[in-house]
Amino acid sequence: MDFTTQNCTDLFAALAARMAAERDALCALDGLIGDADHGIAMAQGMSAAALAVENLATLQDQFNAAAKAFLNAVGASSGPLYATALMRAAKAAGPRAAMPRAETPSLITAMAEGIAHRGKAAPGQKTMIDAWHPASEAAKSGASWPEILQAAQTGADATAQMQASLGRAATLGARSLGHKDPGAVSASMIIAEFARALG
Amino acid sequence: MDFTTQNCTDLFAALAARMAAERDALCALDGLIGDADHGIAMAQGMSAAALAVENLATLQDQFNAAAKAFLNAVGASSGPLYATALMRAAKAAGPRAAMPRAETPSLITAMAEGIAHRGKAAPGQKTMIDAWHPASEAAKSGASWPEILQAAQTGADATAQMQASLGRAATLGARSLGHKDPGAVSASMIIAEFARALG
Amino acid sequence: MAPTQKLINDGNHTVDEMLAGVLAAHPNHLALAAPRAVIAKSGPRPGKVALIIGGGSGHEPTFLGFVGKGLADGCAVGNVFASPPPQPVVDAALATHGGAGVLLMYGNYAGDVMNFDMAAELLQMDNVEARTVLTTDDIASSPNPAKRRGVAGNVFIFKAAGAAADLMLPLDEVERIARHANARTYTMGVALSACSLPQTRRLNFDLPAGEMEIGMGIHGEPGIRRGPLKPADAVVDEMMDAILAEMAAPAGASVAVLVNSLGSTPLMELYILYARVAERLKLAGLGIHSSLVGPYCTSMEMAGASITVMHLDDELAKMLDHPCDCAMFRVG
Amino acid sequence: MAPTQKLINDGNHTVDEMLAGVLAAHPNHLALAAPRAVIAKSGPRPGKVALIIGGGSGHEPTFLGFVGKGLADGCAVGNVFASPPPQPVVDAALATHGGAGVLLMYGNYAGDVMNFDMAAELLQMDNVEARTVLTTDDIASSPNPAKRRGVAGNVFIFKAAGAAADLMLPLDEVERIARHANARTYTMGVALSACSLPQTRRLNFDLPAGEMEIGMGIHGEPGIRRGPLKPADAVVDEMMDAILAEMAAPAGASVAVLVNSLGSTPLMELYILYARVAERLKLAGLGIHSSLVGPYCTSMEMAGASITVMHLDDELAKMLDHPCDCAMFRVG
Ligand SMILES: Nc1ncnc2c1ncn2[C@@H]1O[C@H](COP(=O)(O)OP(=O)(O)O)[C@@H](O)[C@H]1O
Ligand SMILES: Nc1ncnc2c1ncn2[C@@H]1O[C@H](COP(=O)(O)OP(=O)(O)O)[C@@H](O)[C@H]1O
Ligand SMILES: [Mg+2]
Ligand SMILES: [Mg+2]
Ligand SMILES: [Mg+2]
Ligand SMILES: [Mg+2]
Repeated sequence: MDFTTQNCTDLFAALAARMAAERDALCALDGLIGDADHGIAMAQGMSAAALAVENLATLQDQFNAAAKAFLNAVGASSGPLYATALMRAAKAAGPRAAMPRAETPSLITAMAEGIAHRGKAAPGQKTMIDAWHPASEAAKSGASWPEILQAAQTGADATAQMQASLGRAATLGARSLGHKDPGAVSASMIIAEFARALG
Repeated sequence: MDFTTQNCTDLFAALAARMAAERDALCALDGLIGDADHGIAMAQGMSAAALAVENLATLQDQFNAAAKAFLNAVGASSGPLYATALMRAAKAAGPRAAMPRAETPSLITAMAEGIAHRGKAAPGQKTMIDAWHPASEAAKSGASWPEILQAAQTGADATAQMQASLGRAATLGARSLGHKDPGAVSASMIIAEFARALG
Repeated sequence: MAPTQKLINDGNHTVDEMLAGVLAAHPNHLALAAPRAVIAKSGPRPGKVALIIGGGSGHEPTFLGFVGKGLADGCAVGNVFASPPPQPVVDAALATHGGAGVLLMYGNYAGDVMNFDMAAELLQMDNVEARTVLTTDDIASSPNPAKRRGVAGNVFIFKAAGAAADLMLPLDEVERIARHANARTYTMGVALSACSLPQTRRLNFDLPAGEMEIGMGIHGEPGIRRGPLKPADAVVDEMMDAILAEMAAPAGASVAVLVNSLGSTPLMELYILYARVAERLKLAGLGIHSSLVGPYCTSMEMAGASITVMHLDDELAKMLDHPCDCAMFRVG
Repeated sequence: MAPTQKLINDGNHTVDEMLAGVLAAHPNHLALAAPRAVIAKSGPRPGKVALIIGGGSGHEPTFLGFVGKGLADGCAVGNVFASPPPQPVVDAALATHGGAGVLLMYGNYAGDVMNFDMAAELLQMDNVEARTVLTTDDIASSPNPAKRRGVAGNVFIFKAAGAAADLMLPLDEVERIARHANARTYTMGVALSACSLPQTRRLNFDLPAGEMEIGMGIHGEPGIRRGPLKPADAVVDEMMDAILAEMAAPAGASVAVLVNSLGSTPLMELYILYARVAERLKLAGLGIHSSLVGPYCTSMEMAGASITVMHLDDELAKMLDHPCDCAMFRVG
């Protein structure tokens, strides 16, 4: 069973619902080491993306539309990062109305590369890359969706032990220790929705 | 034993100490129906007055100096009211270094008249007049200091049942019911110090 | 209850320390004529009516921020939420009057009335003609206009009187314009939090979350009633209903608007309120001549806002547009 | 925890409703070129470098209050505490540029860097030369000047760049002056309370009574450390020690000063701080060329203050004194 444009629409609806549900928790996480708005950005971005992907002919168009809608609704750090991620996913999905499920882990790899390209963060700096990068590595190595998700979650959890060297939390120095990076946490939630939809 | 300038200096020291001790409680009372500063005004005013009365030759000079010092330190409503009260007390005490104790209740009458003159309040409007007026009536009728004080306290307590028609609390209408007027409460404290010093 | 958080040194010295900072920050605008008597460096001149304003501290930029050429010549600075005593009023007046009389303007509060009346008597004794105009713009504070408090509308009312004086009009005229400005200025406010005096650092009243005080003054006195905190548009509508009813201006009339922060309500919220105020004025067929949005008359850190509408005529519009250059307020 | 008290309608629409109010209140100063792209009614003209500023909302009057003749030509308005996306930056630039290039200026935050860089790329694709100068005045945010955040010093830095552009200097010169202004501007802040986002109405951090955050930014990010709330003079001394050490200006040099409220800290407290700042500058042998005291760069209702000192030379002094006429800020 392929991953179709309808499945893609459903995926973004699920992402929007998940981010709306997690909004306040993500804001609270961001409040500990950042500016307390990450949940708002993710909820707004995914809600705009979910609207944008409806009734488009190809997966590529859908991911591109999602990228643009997310960016314009959000700005912030998450906007350019997820817009770039989604544009890379669009390229990976290509101009087709469906893609084989077995290929879908490549979307994670593409997204991770987009985020790394845009944000220039390396693993270990306490950013969403710390969830996206291990997930991408797992995807590249042919891991299953549950394994990809596991990699993302382990990566997100590990950010609690990292001292931030990028983004708002960098100023905090050692005070950022003990708190998970909100962007890494939301990344693992997003990857969880991908896993549920595509796995 | 006459009421001497030294007694007068001690009286103002006691007034200053009492107002300092009651400052926050009077502010809290004022906060319920006014602007929460009555204790500050009374403490500042009496502390300035206590400094001003030191080393003066006559009771008249002392009360006049107290009046001026209170007014300049405070302004507010209490400033003109107590300045006028104290100037009337100065007149009643006269240019002498001591006055017979039996005459001292006339100070209360003089002060009450000064306050009524300056503030143009009538009894029942929920102001300090509701303590000063009954105290003055008692003083005029030859009552003892404990009786004068009792009249002031009964008057101050009764303000809880009054609806304010003057001063800041007037705007509150029925919401001023149930709370004592801070100026009436501080008045009964002042009269208590007079009673202790002169009785 | 823990003391409120303030950046102060000693609660008993906040006013004098603030004053030192104001004078240091505005050396081109302000000078001290005597303790607590601030005067304008330019503005006062022979033949000009001197406008002296004043009141308690804690409302900054009201009052001392409005001292300057084209507005007030001097200001008497009281303790926090306390009328100044007569002396600084007298000192400011004597230092600035130009032989054409003095107009004393202040908000209608028992304390201010007594202290300024004493000041006026002292000035008369010095053979300086002193008149008094009280501001009474707070429509929530009494059904009787004469008994109302003066609140944020002061800005417009003082401005009109200051312009009249700067135009070298005689005392009668300055007084007339001041009274006219006051009669046409309508304010209502709401508070979303209490404030605290620097000496006690205790909130001056309890306001449970989810509630607001309606008809709030500028000293943390309770308002006329307490109600649930409503959406901004509903709050504006309640205030504008009352203001428009009082003002009873015919369609086509022109107004000046002030959306004022009582302290900690930020510009974002004020502009949200302003958007609805502008809609309501448009619906009423009224034109907006000019607007002010910001903290103009505050109660230290109180949260809340007030709306002031001044019903203009040509004369008042001219007075508002007249240039002024004050330490904390400029026009033209 | 009860929701914080705000005068808003819907937390998701505060920015757009604020913007509607701002445009309604300042029709002579501001217009909308496109959604979230505010431009100056006068100022932009052929041959002039366009200065486009922007950033998240919630800092008002920063950024959109500084749009006007002599300062910024346009502003991109982000969500609360969130960089605007590239589009409004591009829209504001295209609507105002005069063929002499565009300078984009904003505070150094990861999100702003990414969004404004994308905007600059889009402008280059439209054959509009776009340069970028980041503000990095917050000395508490990193030992490395290039990694510092941009905070209240923006006011001075944007002002200098805006004056250079208004003087019709070429893009190279405007950029040079902007960088020079940034390099000479030093800010440090403290917070006495948290703030809350309109969508969540939850305080963004816990600050126990009696404590303060030192080295606070303008988004409610925690500062560099937490310490006991000290008397105002001690707080100023800690900030001024750091600023003076960084600035290393020789005695006799001249500075501009901004004592800024982060939101709910009232003027009374700011002037108390200012008094000590002025003393410290005098002790250091530095002359005060000009001062600003008030809420210039806020974090909504956060309590706290920042001190900015700009080390002037003749060029920067001239740029600060150059007239500007913005919706919420005027000079000259
Ligand atoms: N350069 C970067 N590369 C990757 N992720 C980043 C980068 N900068 C920030 N982030 C991520 O963005 C998250 C914050 O996003 P958000 O709160 O929406 O934006 P903002 O920081 O603008 O408030 C951080 O938790 C971090 O995971
Ligand atoms: N006209 C008046 N006559 C008598 N007492 C008055 C009058 N107006 C106010 N008061 C008294 O003043 C008290 C308030 O004093 P205070 O708090 O020091 O001044 P303010 O009202 O200026 O803040 C009131 O509680 C009341 O007793
Ligand atoms: Mg954030
Ligand atoms: Mg009081
Ligand atoms: Mg008072
Ligand atoms: Mg943000």
